[in-house]
Amino acid sequence: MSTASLARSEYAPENRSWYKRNEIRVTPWLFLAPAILFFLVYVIIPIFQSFEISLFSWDGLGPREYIGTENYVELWDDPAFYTSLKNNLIWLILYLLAIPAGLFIALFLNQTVFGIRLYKSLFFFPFVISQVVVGLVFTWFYDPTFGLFNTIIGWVGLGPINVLGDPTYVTYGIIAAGLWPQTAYCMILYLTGLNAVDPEQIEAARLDGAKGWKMLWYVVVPQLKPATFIAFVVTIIGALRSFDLISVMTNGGPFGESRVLSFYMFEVALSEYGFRMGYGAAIAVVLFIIMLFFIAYFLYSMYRDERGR
Amino acid sequence: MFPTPIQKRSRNWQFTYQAFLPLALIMWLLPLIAVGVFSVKPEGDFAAGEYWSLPSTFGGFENYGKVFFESDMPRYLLNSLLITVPTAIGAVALACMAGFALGIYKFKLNLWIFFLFVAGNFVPFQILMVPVRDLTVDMGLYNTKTGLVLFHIAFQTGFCTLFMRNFIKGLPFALIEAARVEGIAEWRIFVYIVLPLMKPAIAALSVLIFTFIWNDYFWAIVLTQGAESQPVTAGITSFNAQFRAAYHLMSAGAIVAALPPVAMFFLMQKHFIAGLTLGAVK
Amino acid sequence: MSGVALQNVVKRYSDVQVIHGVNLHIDDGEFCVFVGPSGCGKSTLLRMVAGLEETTEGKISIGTRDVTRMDPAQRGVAMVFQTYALYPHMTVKENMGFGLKMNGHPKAEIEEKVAEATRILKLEQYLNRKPSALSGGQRQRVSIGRAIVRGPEVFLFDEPLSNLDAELRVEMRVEIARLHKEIGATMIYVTHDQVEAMTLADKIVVLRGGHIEQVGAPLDLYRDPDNRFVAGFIGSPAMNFLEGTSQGDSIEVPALKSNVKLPVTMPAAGTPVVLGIRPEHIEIDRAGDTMSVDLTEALGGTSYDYLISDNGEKIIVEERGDERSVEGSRVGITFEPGRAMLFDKETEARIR
Amino acid sequence: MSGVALQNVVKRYSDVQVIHGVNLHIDDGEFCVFVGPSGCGKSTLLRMVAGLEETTEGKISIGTRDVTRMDPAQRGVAMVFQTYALYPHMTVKENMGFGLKMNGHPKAEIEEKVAEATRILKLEQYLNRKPSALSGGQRQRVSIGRAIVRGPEVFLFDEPLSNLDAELRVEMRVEIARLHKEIGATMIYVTHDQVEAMTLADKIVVLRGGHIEQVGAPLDLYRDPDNRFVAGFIGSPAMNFLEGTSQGDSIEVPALKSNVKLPVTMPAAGTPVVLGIRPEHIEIDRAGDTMSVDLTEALGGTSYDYLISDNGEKIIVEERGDERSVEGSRVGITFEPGRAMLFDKETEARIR
Amino acid sequence: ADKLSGEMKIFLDTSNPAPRATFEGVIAQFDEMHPDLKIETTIIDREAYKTQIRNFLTANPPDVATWYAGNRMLPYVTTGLFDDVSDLWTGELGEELASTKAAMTIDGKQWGIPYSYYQWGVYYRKDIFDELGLTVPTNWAEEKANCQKIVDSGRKCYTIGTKFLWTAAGWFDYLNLRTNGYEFHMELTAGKASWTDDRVKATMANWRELIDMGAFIDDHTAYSWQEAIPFMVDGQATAYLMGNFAVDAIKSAGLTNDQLDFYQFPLITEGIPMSEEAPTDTLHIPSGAANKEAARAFLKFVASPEVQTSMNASLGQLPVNNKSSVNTEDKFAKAGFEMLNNAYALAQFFDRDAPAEMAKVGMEGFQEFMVRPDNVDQILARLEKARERIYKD
Ligand SMILES: Nc1ncnc2c1ncn2[C@@H]1O[C@H](COP(=O)(O)OP(=O)(O)OP(=O)(O)O)[C@@H](O)[C@H]1O
Ligand SMILES: Nc1ncnc2c1ncn2[C@@H]1O[C@H](COP(=O)(O)OP(=O)(O)OP(=O)(O)O)[C@@H](O)[C@H]1O
Ligand SMILES: [Mg+2]
Ligand SMILES: [Mg+2]
Repeated sequence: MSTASLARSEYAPENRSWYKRNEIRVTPWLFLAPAILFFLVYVIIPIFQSFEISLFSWDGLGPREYIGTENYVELWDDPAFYTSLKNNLIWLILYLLAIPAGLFIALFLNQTVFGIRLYKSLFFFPFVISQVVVGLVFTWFYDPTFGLFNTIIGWVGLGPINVLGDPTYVTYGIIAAGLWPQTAYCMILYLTGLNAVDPEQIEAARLDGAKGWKMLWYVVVPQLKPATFIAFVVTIIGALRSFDLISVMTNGGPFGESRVLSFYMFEVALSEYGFRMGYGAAIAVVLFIIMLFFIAYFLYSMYRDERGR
Repeated sequence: MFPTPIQKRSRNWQFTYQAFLPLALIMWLLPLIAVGVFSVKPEGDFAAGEYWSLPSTFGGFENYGKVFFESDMPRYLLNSLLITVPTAIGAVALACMAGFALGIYKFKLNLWIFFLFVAGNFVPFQILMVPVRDLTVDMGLYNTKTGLVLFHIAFQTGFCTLFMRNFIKGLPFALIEAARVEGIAEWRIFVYIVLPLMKPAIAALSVLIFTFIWNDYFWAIVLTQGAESQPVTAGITSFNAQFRAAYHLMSAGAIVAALPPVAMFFLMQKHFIAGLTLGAVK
Repeated sequence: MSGVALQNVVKRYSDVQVIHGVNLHIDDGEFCVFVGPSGCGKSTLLRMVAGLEETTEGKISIGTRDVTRMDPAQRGVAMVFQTYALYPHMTVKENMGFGLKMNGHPKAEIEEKVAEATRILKLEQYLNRKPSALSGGQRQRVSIGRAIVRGPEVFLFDEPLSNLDAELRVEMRVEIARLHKEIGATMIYVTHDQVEAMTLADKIVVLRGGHIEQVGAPLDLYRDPDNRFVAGFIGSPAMNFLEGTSQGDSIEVPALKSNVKLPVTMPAAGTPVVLGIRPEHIEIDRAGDTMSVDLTEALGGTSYDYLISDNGEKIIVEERGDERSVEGSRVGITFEPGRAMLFDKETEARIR
Repeated sequence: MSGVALQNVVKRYSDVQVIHGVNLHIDDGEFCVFVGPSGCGKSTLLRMVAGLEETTEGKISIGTRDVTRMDPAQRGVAMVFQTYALYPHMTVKENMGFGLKMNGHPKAEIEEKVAEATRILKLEQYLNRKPSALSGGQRQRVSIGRAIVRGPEVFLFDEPLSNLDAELRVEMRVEIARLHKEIGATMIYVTHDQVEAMTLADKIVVLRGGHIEQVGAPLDLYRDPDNRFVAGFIGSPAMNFLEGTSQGDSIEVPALKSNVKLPVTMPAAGTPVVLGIRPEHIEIDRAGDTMSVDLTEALGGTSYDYLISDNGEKIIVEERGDERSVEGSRVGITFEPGRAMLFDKETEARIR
Repeated sequence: ADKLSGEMKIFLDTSNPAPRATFEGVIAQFDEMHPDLKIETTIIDREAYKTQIRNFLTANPPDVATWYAGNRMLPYVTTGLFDDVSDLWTGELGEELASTKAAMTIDGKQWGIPYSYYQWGVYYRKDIFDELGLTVPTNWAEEKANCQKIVDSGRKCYTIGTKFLWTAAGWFDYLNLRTNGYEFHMELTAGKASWTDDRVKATMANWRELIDMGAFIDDHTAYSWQEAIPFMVDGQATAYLMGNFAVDAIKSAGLTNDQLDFYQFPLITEGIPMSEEAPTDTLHIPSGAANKEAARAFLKFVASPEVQTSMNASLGQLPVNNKSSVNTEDKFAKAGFEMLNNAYALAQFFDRDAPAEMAKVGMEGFQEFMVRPDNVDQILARLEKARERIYKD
């Protein structure tokens, strides 16, 4: 036969090592080991440690003193805690504005004109910049004497408003600064989402007589659900992590009115005026419990997806 | 395509749109443009209260010169680099391996371990602050770049593993089976088949992690202090303290601190956006 | 009256012209099928009728109305897409009623029309499901239902069955035929499935490269194609083509090692021609010795013999019943000259 | 000797059993095709032979070796996947040589084997291309090449052609047939394409719900199915089934409004039976008046008449040539009793 | 001197330009004297330093660190993070530094060496006072009358930037010292007096008079103390209640010696002796220091009369060594020196006299009060509650 060189190979089972025999069972654990180790040490165990620490009175140096739930009791009637909690909720709610705003900009930019790619990337710019820089930029933007913000509202006869110094505006001012990069993020998500919108559905809807807002609301937005979901996730996470901006822009002030839980706990646990590790941990636990609702929701929807495959 | 392509609209519409684009962009970037202008204004302009006029002379060289030669900025920048690059490499490497294990193998705890990473990724990281700081202090890594890098690697592993696992899950499983039928050892399947196919994901993730870590501020101030190990985000605040009320220098400093991730974004735009969307949406 | 008329219709994408002046008249209630190779412009033409693509030049009318510049929604057409294009977030019922809702029809009317379409398509039990919970065939039925509900004058189908598997495709094909009979609306249907085209159409339009090659009833195209392209395109397995040369009164066909006389106006001697014979019109002559059997495939009721002539031309013969050639053996072929067709080799035109 | 033997093979996924004790012997060099409806366990069975799924119970041997608990690599099998499963980052050449390289074969040997496979599959000019630069058919050829290079005792194919379009599918089918002839290795092939099964197989295994329904040569299954399922599954269009009752010496068939006598051992009078007749074995009797013509489809050479009997049973008749019934007219049907088959209505078993 | 070798790490919070340069000079000088010693200096932003000191003292201790005297160093003393340097206070140096010894003593031991102190008081635009025909006020009535005239002229009396809170505490300290006297102020900061005491309310009422008058610039919550300087420089405000360290910043922002002058915070309650704020800046040796020998030498060096003289001259502040001399060229230093010499008593500063947590809560309260004076009762109640918790043990 002309196919001599393709002669059948011999398949004699050799004596194989234990590893060889259990290769498929063992390999994943070998590959997982480093990641799990790191993650356990730096993330999972510390979460439980935080719970533990929250039951102690501890300045981070001396001996710990077990005080049970006293930290939580104190938290219960600490006005600064409520201010932070309230601000956290305001953050959560208003930060979500990034989603419609991002969608709006994405719709605006979803065209194929000359140079649109450059426009898209420039619009995305704020997201890449560190929150520290964003904070600085907005601090100057809001500056009551020379800030662009007051200059602009001055043109329409308003102001000046001391945004970051006024307890009624400060949180909103910082959120606006945070919305800037977050909107850019949502915009990118929606731009990719819009790319994935089934053109035939749009056409079907056009035949069905849907136009403009109706088309957007009934046909496009539902199709953007995956993008919306991600936007929601990252926005919620972003809102609860809102530390950098506050730290840079107001340091929690004026008189603590712009604090959120994450900032407050930093202040309590690690600033010169604090070093109450236990109390800080208790705040962190509360923050974690709030987040737990979202985590549960995310995991649940992921679980559904995984099962659905 | 939605909205209707502008090409199908009337001439007037097209013209309005084209004209409105740059306008909208300027409005959008106004705060940033202002900082850019600040950074090239000479000191005198501020003393004279000329905040919003064009620079009377170009003070860029002087301002940026001060940033580079009269402050710790270069050191901070170097620190950032020395923190960011190893973190990106470490986190991506760990995630490639973990993602491979979770994406390819079927075993009982698979989904649970995966969810562990995912959940860890959503945790408000403040809850880790106190214990992680203690741990770092105990290991003698407080105020070292290594301490920061180790933590960042660990924390980013959650997100990276989510990303990589979903990416690998999207690879045709038949490829793995084909290799198994051919008698290729599992680790070789990882090295020779999966890893090459993950190139786009690795690129996307590296770029993403680079910007995340570069822009980190919280952990920088929790785990480090001082110019010997702090990254530029923390550096910029002490830089600002040094030049408080010297807006031209602060602006120049801010721009210097922001530049690397921005440059990264422009160079690697494709990967960057792929990273943002792919990891999550798949 | 809601026939569709296309007059000198042209489509250009910036500088590429893809439809080159098409003239076509489709009668009211007619079932018209567009066929042609991939990229020939079937979809484009259909979408121009729908209003989803702008018409560069020419005029499209539906009934007596010139719709060339109208919005899709105004044209009184409904379209069924290859990918169904159902709205995934709406139930079957909502999907079907969406068009009416958008146009502000009262709720009761929508209910009624949806109920009617549901009845026609036997979708009663799926009304409250989302499309994702339906099989491919059911989805396609819903998408047809959506079209019906709007009560259009013209139905447009773009390869509606090509995403279904073989069995379902047969079933849905019969369904569409029944629907046409029941509703009686004008329908334009794009496909590249032979069987669909042959069985559904009142009129087939064969397109190639943006031009119409031939328009006619299915069996007319099968029996009496105008040119080699149409002859080869219609019929499955495709017609066999053998090279030949006119001898004035007969055709010399090297593959057959003989001359053939056909009842046609013979071209001048020496003209290169092509002889076309359908596989089902050829008989195997087991005593013959002009070609060899390369391969045979028995499918039960039918079998195909793949023959190779001594000058290397390939011929497929369809055999019925249990007869079957032996692979590698030598055979000859015979056919009724009246069933064979002649084409000019150069122009590909039919010689009648 | 490298036939494949399955003894009482069972597959269970946690608590769902999908393969229920299969016994099968495939001879050395035989081409065996698994067919059956979707989800019947074809792929599972194939993957168990490959070692990609664990065997819950029973024994699988290749040649004389018990491979039940072996790793895929040790079994001496090669597999061709529906999706090709080519390594996208390697060239064609690298793809084919990869397995040998990883298992430490010398370079010269790899070169030689790849060259040989290349020759067999005519892939010479694509050797340095990446899979993404190949057409579907070429990719499938490479994936077959990769299997060949390893010189396996058994080739496994899981619907290798179902991602190709109709034309290519025909071409590749012929290619695989040729390959089998040339290499002569044992091959197991999963498909749900009638034509592939009929034309490629030495032996067809019909599966249903994890059980083997019948094993046999293609034409044997067509002509002599063991039960109603196999009879209906093999042959296209599918066999017509008409309800009837045994009268002891003949069968009363209401749809035909007459009794039929078949050359089989008649079941006891009163037993409900099913009469099976293939569409190609029925003649239309235009003078008859037992059923009405619901629809006719003319495909040119063939046409199908969809008849409905007065008691509502559906019958498809394949007509040849130009004859064709008129829709809505009344006709009768005739068939050779020797060609019809009888099945027990209850057990679905063939009554011979 | 002994031969010093090895490395010495110094952490400084002197991030403002003048002090930064001064210290760099002193260190360079010391370095020159000890060629084998490698000195590494880290200068940390003054505000950031306050949060970081804790971290580096435990995790990454330098050999020398700056800090503040009084209660402010208590936590680090009680947790043993500062080294006992009583040995430096024996002998000659101890006598020379005697005036600050009390502020450096806890549990009978000394925990650091002061390097400078400075007065607080009102820095004002002499040219504007002249323009409006005002004279330096000596009592509360004059103060208010002055202020009214300034406000009427379209200016603000005082600039202030309360973003980092402590500037407001300066006002509270002085108002309280002048309204209720040193003893009560000390009781209050030590947690022994109630914040809801009528005396505190009286202090706040006095403060409120100024606030209601519009004496302070608007939007002060948005500025740091440096950012508030331009209001004074461009004449929108006429005075600044500050520590003497501000002089350098004000001058470098454009005011000359002719325009800028200083006066003591005026008398409020008749009969209460005038005590002053005089925060002392100090150097400490962390107990985890690696090179304590060099550190001690450095502390001695800084405290020596010559170094004190030259250093404080360039700082524009007052030397702590009684053998050194005040720079008489510097009218602010001179005025401060005289004022402090005549003072009834010296307070450190609110955030040095009160424990850190109390200071934080208190200063936030002061800032809030300056914005929302109507909330005074609520604020004081909150402070009182904090006092009860913080001083519990
Ligand atoms: N937007 C476009 N820009 C440029 N050319 C286009 C565009 N859309 C389609 N074409 C071209 O127009 C021609 C006709 O396309 P059309 O989709 O109508 O083909 P078709 O007959 O439907 O093919 P198929 O059977 O593959 O669906 C093709 O050659 C295609 O490349
Ligand atoms: N991992 C699994 N867990 C549980 N059941 C499974 C699993 N994989 C397959 N099955 C079930 O086993 C049965 C056989 O599946 P298999 O893929 O072998 O069918 P098949 O005959 O190849 O079908 P198709 O023609 O659609 O490819 C199916 O009913 C399927 O649902
Ligand atoms: Mg098309
Ligand atoms: Mg299968």
